Amino acid sequence: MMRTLRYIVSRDVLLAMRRRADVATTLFFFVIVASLFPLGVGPDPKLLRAMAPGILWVAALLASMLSLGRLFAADYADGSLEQLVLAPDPLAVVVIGKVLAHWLVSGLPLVLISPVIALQFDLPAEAIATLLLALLLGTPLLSLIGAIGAALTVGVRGGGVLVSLLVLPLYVPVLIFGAGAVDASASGMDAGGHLSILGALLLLGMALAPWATSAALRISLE
Amino acid sequence: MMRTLRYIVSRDVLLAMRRRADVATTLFFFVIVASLFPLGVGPDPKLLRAMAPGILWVAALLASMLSLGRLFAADYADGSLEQLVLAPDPLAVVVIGKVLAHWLVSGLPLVLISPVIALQFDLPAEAIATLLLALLLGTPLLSLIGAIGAALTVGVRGGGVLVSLLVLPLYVPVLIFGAGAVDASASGMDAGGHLSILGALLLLGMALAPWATSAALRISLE
Amino acid sequence: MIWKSLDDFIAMGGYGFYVWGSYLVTAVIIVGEILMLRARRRAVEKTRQAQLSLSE
Amino acid sequence: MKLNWFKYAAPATFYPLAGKLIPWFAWSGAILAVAGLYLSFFVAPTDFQQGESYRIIFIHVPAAWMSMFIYIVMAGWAAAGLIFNTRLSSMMASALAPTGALFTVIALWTGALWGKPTWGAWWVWDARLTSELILLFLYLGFLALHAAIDDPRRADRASAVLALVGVVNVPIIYFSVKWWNTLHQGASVSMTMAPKMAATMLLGMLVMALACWMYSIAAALARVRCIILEREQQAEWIANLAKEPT
Amino acid sequence: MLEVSGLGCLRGERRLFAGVSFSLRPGGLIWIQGGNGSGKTTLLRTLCGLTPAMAGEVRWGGEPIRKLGEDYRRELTYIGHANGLKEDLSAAENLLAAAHLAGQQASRAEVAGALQGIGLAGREHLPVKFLSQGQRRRAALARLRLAHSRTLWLLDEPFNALDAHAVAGMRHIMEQHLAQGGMIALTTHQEVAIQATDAQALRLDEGSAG
Amino acid sequence: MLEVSGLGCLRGERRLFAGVSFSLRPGGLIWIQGGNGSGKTTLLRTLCGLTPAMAGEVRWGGEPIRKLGEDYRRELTYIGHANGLKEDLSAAENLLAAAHLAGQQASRAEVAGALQGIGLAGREHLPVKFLSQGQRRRAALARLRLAHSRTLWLLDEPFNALDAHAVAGMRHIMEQHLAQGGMIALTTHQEVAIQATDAQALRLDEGSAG
Ligand code: HEM
Ligand SMILES: Nc1ncnc2c1ncn2[C@@H]1O[C@H](COP(=O)(O)OP(=O)(O)OP(=O)(O)O)[C@@H](O)[C@H]1O
Ligand SMILES: Nc1ncnc2c1ncn2[C@@H]1O[C@H](COP(=O)(O)OP(=O)(O)OP(=O)(O)O)[C@@H](O)[C@H]1O
Ligand SMILES: [Mg+2]
Ligand SMILES: [Mg+2]
Repeated sequence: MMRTLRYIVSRDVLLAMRRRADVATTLFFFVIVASLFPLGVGPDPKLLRAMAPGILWVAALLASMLSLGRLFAADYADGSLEQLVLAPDPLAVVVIGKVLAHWLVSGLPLVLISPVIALQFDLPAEAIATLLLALLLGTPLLSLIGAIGAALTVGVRGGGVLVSLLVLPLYVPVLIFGAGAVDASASGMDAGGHLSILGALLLLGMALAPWATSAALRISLE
Repeated sequence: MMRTLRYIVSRDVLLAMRRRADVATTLFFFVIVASLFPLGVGPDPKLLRAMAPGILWVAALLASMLSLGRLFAADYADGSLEQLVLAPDPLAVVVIGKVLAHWLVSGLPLVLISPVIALQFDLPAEAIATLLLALLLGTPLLSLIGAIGAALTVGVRGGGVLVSLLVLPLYVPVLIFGAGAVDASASGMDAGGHLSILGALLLLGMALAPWATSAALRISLE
Repeated sequence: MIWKSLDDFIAMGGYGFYVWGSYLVTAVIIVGEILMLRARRRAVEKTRQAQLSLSE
Repeated sequence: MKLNWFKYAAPATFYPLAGKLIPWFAWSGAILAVAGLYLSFFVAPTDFQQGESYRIIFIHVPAAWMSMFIYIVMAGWAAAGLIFNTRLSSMMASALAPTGALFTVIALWTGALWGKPTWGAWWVWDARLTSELILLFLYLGFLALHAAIDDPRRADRASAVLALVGVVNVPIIYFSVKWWNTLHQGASVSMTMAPKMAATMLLGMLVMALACWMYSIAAALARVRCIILEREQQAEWIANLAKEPT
Repeated sequence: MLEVSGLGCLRGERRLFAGVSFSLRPGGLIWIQGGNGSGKTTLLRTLCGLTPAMAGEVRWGGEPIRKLGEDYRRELTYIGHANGLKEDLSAAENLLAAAHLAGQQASRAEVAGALQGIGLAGREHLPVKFLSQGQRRRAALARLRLAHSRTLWLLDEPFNALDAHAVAGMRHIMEQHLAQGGMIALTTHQEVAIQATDAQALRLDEGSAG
Repeated sequence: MLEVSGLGCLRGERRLFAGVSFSLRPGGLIWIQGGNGSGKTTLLRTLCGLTPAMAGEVRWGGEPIRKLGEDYRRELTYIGHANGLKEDLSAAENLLAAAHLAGQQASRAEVAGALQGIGLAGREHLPVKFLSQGQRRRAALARLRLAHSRTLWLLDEPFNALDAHAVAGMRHIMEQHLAQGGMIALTTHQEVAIQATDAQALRLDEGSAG
C-alpha cells in the first residue's frame, strides 16, 4: 500500500516535471493575480496593506482551483483513470497519492513564493511568517477539498468551470481562517487560534476527503 | 461568408445551450469570485467600496479566461478543429464566428449581472452605469485577446493554465482602463477618457486578433 | 384596525416599496415555480401519450 | 425478464400516494398563508423602532428557515439514496433542491429589501447574510452538477456525494463566517434589532413558516411525480397507469 | 487531378518517407499501405495541406495546393483518425453542422437519409457521447454520403471500429464515388476489396515499423 | 473460474442485452461478437466491475465480484478502447507505471523486452504523443506481455489500428497466455483465428445495430 502510494506520487510528479512549464504556470498565475490588484485598485499603500491577506489567499485559492483540472481529467480522457480504479489497492490510497502529488506540484511552490509577494504588499515580518504557516496548513486542505470536486466533474463536459462552482464555496472556511490568521498577525494580535482551527480542518479533511473522492470517482466511471 | 459566420455562431451557441449549466456556471464563477474577496478582506464597507472596481474587473477577467478552454480545446480534442481549418472559407471568418459565440455565451451574461454585484459593494448609481458600459466594451476585447492565447496553446497539455500565463498580461490594459473608468465615475470624475480608450482598443482588437488567431491555429495544427 | 385607508395600507408608513417588493417577488417566485411544475408535467404527459400511441 | 422489479416498486406505489397527498398539502398551505398574512398585516402592531418595514419579517424569516432546513432534508434523502440505493430517495433529493434554492433566493431578496431601509444598504457583509449567500451557491452547485451529468442514476449519486460534503460543511461555513465577522471591526449591524417580539408577531411568523412547509412539501411531491414519469417511462406500471392523462 | 512528386517527410530525426510520387485521376483509388508508424497519416495530412511538405510538392489540376488554398479545400473531404464529432450534439446535428461548414446545402431529410443509410437509424438524435465506438465512426463517415460533389476523399483508416456490415456499406459508398469520377486516397490495415477502374497501391518504407 | 449468469443491461430506455450467461475456465477464450452498438464494451466493463450490473451476476471462483473487490481486481487485466497512456511519458515509462500500479514487479529490462517484443524497438523513449495510432495501441498492449500472472484478460478491440504483423504478434501472446491456463474475453470485428483448447463465441443481440 505504501508502495502504491509512492508509485502514484512519483508518477504524477514525473508527469508534472515533464511539463515543467505547467508547474511554473500555476505559480505565475498566483503571482499575476496578486499583482493585478494593485493595478485595478490603485497604488495607495495603506489600502494595499489592508487588502493583502485577502488578496493573497484568494489568489492561492484560484491558483489551486485552476490546477484541479490536472488531477483526474487527463487521466479520464486517456483511459488511465479506469486503470487506476481497477488497481488492486483501495481507491482511497490512489486518491491520497494523487492529492499529495497535486499539492507538491501546485501547492508547495506557491507557499514558497508567497513571502516574496507579501513583501510587495509591505506586510510586516511576523505577518509573513504567519502567512507561510497558514498556507502550509491551508493549501493541502485546498487540494483535498478540490479533489472531491474534480472527481465529481470527471467526464462532465465543461467540467473546468463547473468544478469552480462546486469547490469555491467549500473553500470559504479555509479562506476565512487563512486570511484571518494573517490579518490578526498583521495587526499585532495572536494568530494561534486561527492556525489551530486551520490545522483541525486539515485533519478533518484528511480523514474524510479521500473517501468522498473515491466514491465520487467510482460513480463518475460507472 | 456571412453564411459560414452565422453557421459557426449558431453551432457554438447551440452547443453551449446544450450545456446550459455551463453558461450559468461562468456567470456564477464571476459572482462567487466577486464574493470571495470580502471574505478574505473583511466586511469593512469603506474598504470594500474602494476595492470594488478592481474586484469586479479581476473577476470578469478570470471568468472570461476560464471559459477560454471551451474556445478551441474541445474542437481540437475531437478532431473538429481540423475540419474547421479545412473548411473552404478564410480561417479568420471561422475565428470571428467562434469569438462572437464565446462572447455571447460568456461575456454578455456577465455584463448583465454586474449591476447586482455592484450593489453588493454599495457602488453609487453613476458608477454602476459606467461599469456596465465599460464591461460592454471590455468583455468582447477579452474574448478577442483570449482567442489568440487559446489558439496558441491548443493541443498543448496543461494548456488551461498556460493560456492564463499568456493571456493575463495582455489583459492588463483592459483591466487598467476598465477599472479606471469605474473608479473615476465612483469618485465623481468624468469616465469618458477611459471609455474612449477602451473603445479604441476594441477596434484595434477586432482588426488584428482574428488574423493572429488564425495564424496561431494553423501553426498549432501542423 | 391598524390601517386608516387603503392608501395608508399601500404606503406602509413609507416603506411600501420594500414591503410590497418583498411580498410581490415572493409571490412571483412561488407562482413561477408552480407554473414551471405544470409545464414540466404537461411535457412529460405529452411524450407519454405519444409513446402510448406508438406502442398501440 | 426479471429486471429488479422491487426497485421500481417503490416509485410505483409512491406515485399514486403522492398524487393523493398533494391537494391536502397545497390547500392547507394556502389556508395557512391567508391566515398568516392576515396576522402579519392586520393583527400584528406597528414596530416602534422600524415602523412598518419590519413586516418583511413574516416572509423573510420563514424563507430563511426553509432554505436551511430543506438543504438538510435534501442531504438526508441523498444519503439514503446513496446507502440503500433506492431510486425514490434520490429523486426526492433532486425534487427538493429547486424549491430550497428558491427559498434561499426569497430570503436573500427580502433581506436585501429590508436592509435598505434599516441599514441604508442593500447588502452588508454580515455573517448570516454571507452564509445564506454561500448556501445559495451550494444549492446551485448541486443543481448544476445534476444537470451536467446525463445519466440520471449517475447524476443522482454524484450530486448525493456533493450534498453530503456540503452538509458537513454548512456548519463549518456558518461558524467560520460568524467568527470572521465578529473578529473584524467594521459594519457591526446585527439582525437582532427587532424588539422583543410581541406574541402576535411570533404567531404570525410561525403560521407563515407552517404555510411555507406545506407549500414546500406539495411542490416537492409534484416535482417528484414528474421525475418519476420522466425516468421510468419504460416501466410497465407507467404504461398500465390509466391511459388517460393523470 | 492530384499529382504528388518527390514528397518527403522527416519526424524528429527520423526519415519517414522520401521520394513519394504518384498521380490520381478521376475514378482513381490509391491505397496507402505500410506498417504502424510508417507515415501514412502524415502523408494524408500533407495531401490535404494540414502539414507542410518538407520536400516535393502536391499539385491539384497543375497548381501547387499551397497556392490554391480555399479553392483546393473546396474540392476535398478529409476524415482522419479522430471523428470530428461534438459529443454533446446528436449525430444529425453534427452532420448538418459539418455539411454547412463545408458549404454544402443539406436538408434535414438528406441528413436523416445519410444516417439511416449508414445504419444509425433510431440513433440519429442521441448525443454522440452515448454512441459506441463503431457508431461514432459511422456518424463521422456519414459525411461522405453527402459529399459526392467533393472530388477528392482522403480517408485515414475509415474501417476502424466498424463491424462487417458497416464495412460493406462503406465499400459500396466508395465504389459509387469512384464510379462518379471521384478520387480516393485511403489507408487501412484491413483487407477490403474495393472495385475501381484505376486502383493503385503505395507502400511506404517498411523498415521503420519493426 | 468466471461465471456469468443472467446478465442484463439497459442504456437510456434501450435494452442492450439480457440473460447473458456463460462460464470461462482456465485456458478458455470467449469471443464476444455483435454489431456496432450491440453492447460488447458495456458487457466487458460490467465483467471488470466498472459498470454495475442491472440484472444478473458475475462470479469469480464462486464469489460475486462485488464482494471480492480488490481480490478480483488483482486477478484481471483490462484493456479498453482507450489506451490509458499518458501522452507526455514515453512508452517505457508508461509501461513501468502501469506495472507498478498493478502491483507487479517489473525491471527496466523486462519493460524494454516487452516493448521490443511488440515492435516498438527504437521508439521506447519517445513521448507517446509522437507515436502513430497503431504504435500507441501496441504500447498499451505491451502491458499484456508483463501480465501473464494475471489470470483473466478482458480485451476490447485489441486489434484496432494494428497492422498485420502486430496482429500476429498479439495472437501469439494470447495463445501463450491460454496455454499457461489464463482466460481471455475479447471483442473484435476482425477475424483472427486464436488457437484455444476451449473457445466459445457469444453473439449479442444483432437486431439493435441496424
Ligand atoms: C440579504 C439580506 C439578509 C439575509 C440573507 C438574511 C438571512 C437571514 C437568515 C439566514 C436568517 C435565519 C437565521 C436563524 O434562524 O438563525 C434570518 C433571520 C432573521 N433576519 Fe435576516 N437576512 C437578511 C437581512 C435582514 C435584515 C435587513 C433584517 C432586519 C433589519 C433581518 C432580520 C432578521 C430577523 C429579525 C431574523 C430572525 C432572527 C431569529 O430568528 O433569531 N434580516 N435572516
Ligand atoms: N518527434 C518525433 N521524433 C521521432 N519520431 C517521430 C516524431 N514524431 C512522430 N514520429 C514518428 O513518426 C511516425 C508518424 O507516423 P504516422 O502517424 O504517419 O503513422 P501511420 O503510418 O499513420 O501509422 P498507423 O498505422 O499506426 O496509424 C511514427 O513512426 C512516429 O514514431
Ligand atoms: N443514454 C442512452 N440512451 C440510449 N442508448 C444508449 C445510451 N447510452 C448508450 N446507449 C447505447 O448503448 C450502446 C452501447 O454499446 P457499446 O459501447 O457497449 O457497444 P459495442 O458493442 O462496444 O459497439 P462497438 O462495436 O461499436 O464498439 C450503443 O448502442 C448506444 O447507442
Ligand atoms: Mg495512422
Ligand atoms: Mg465497443
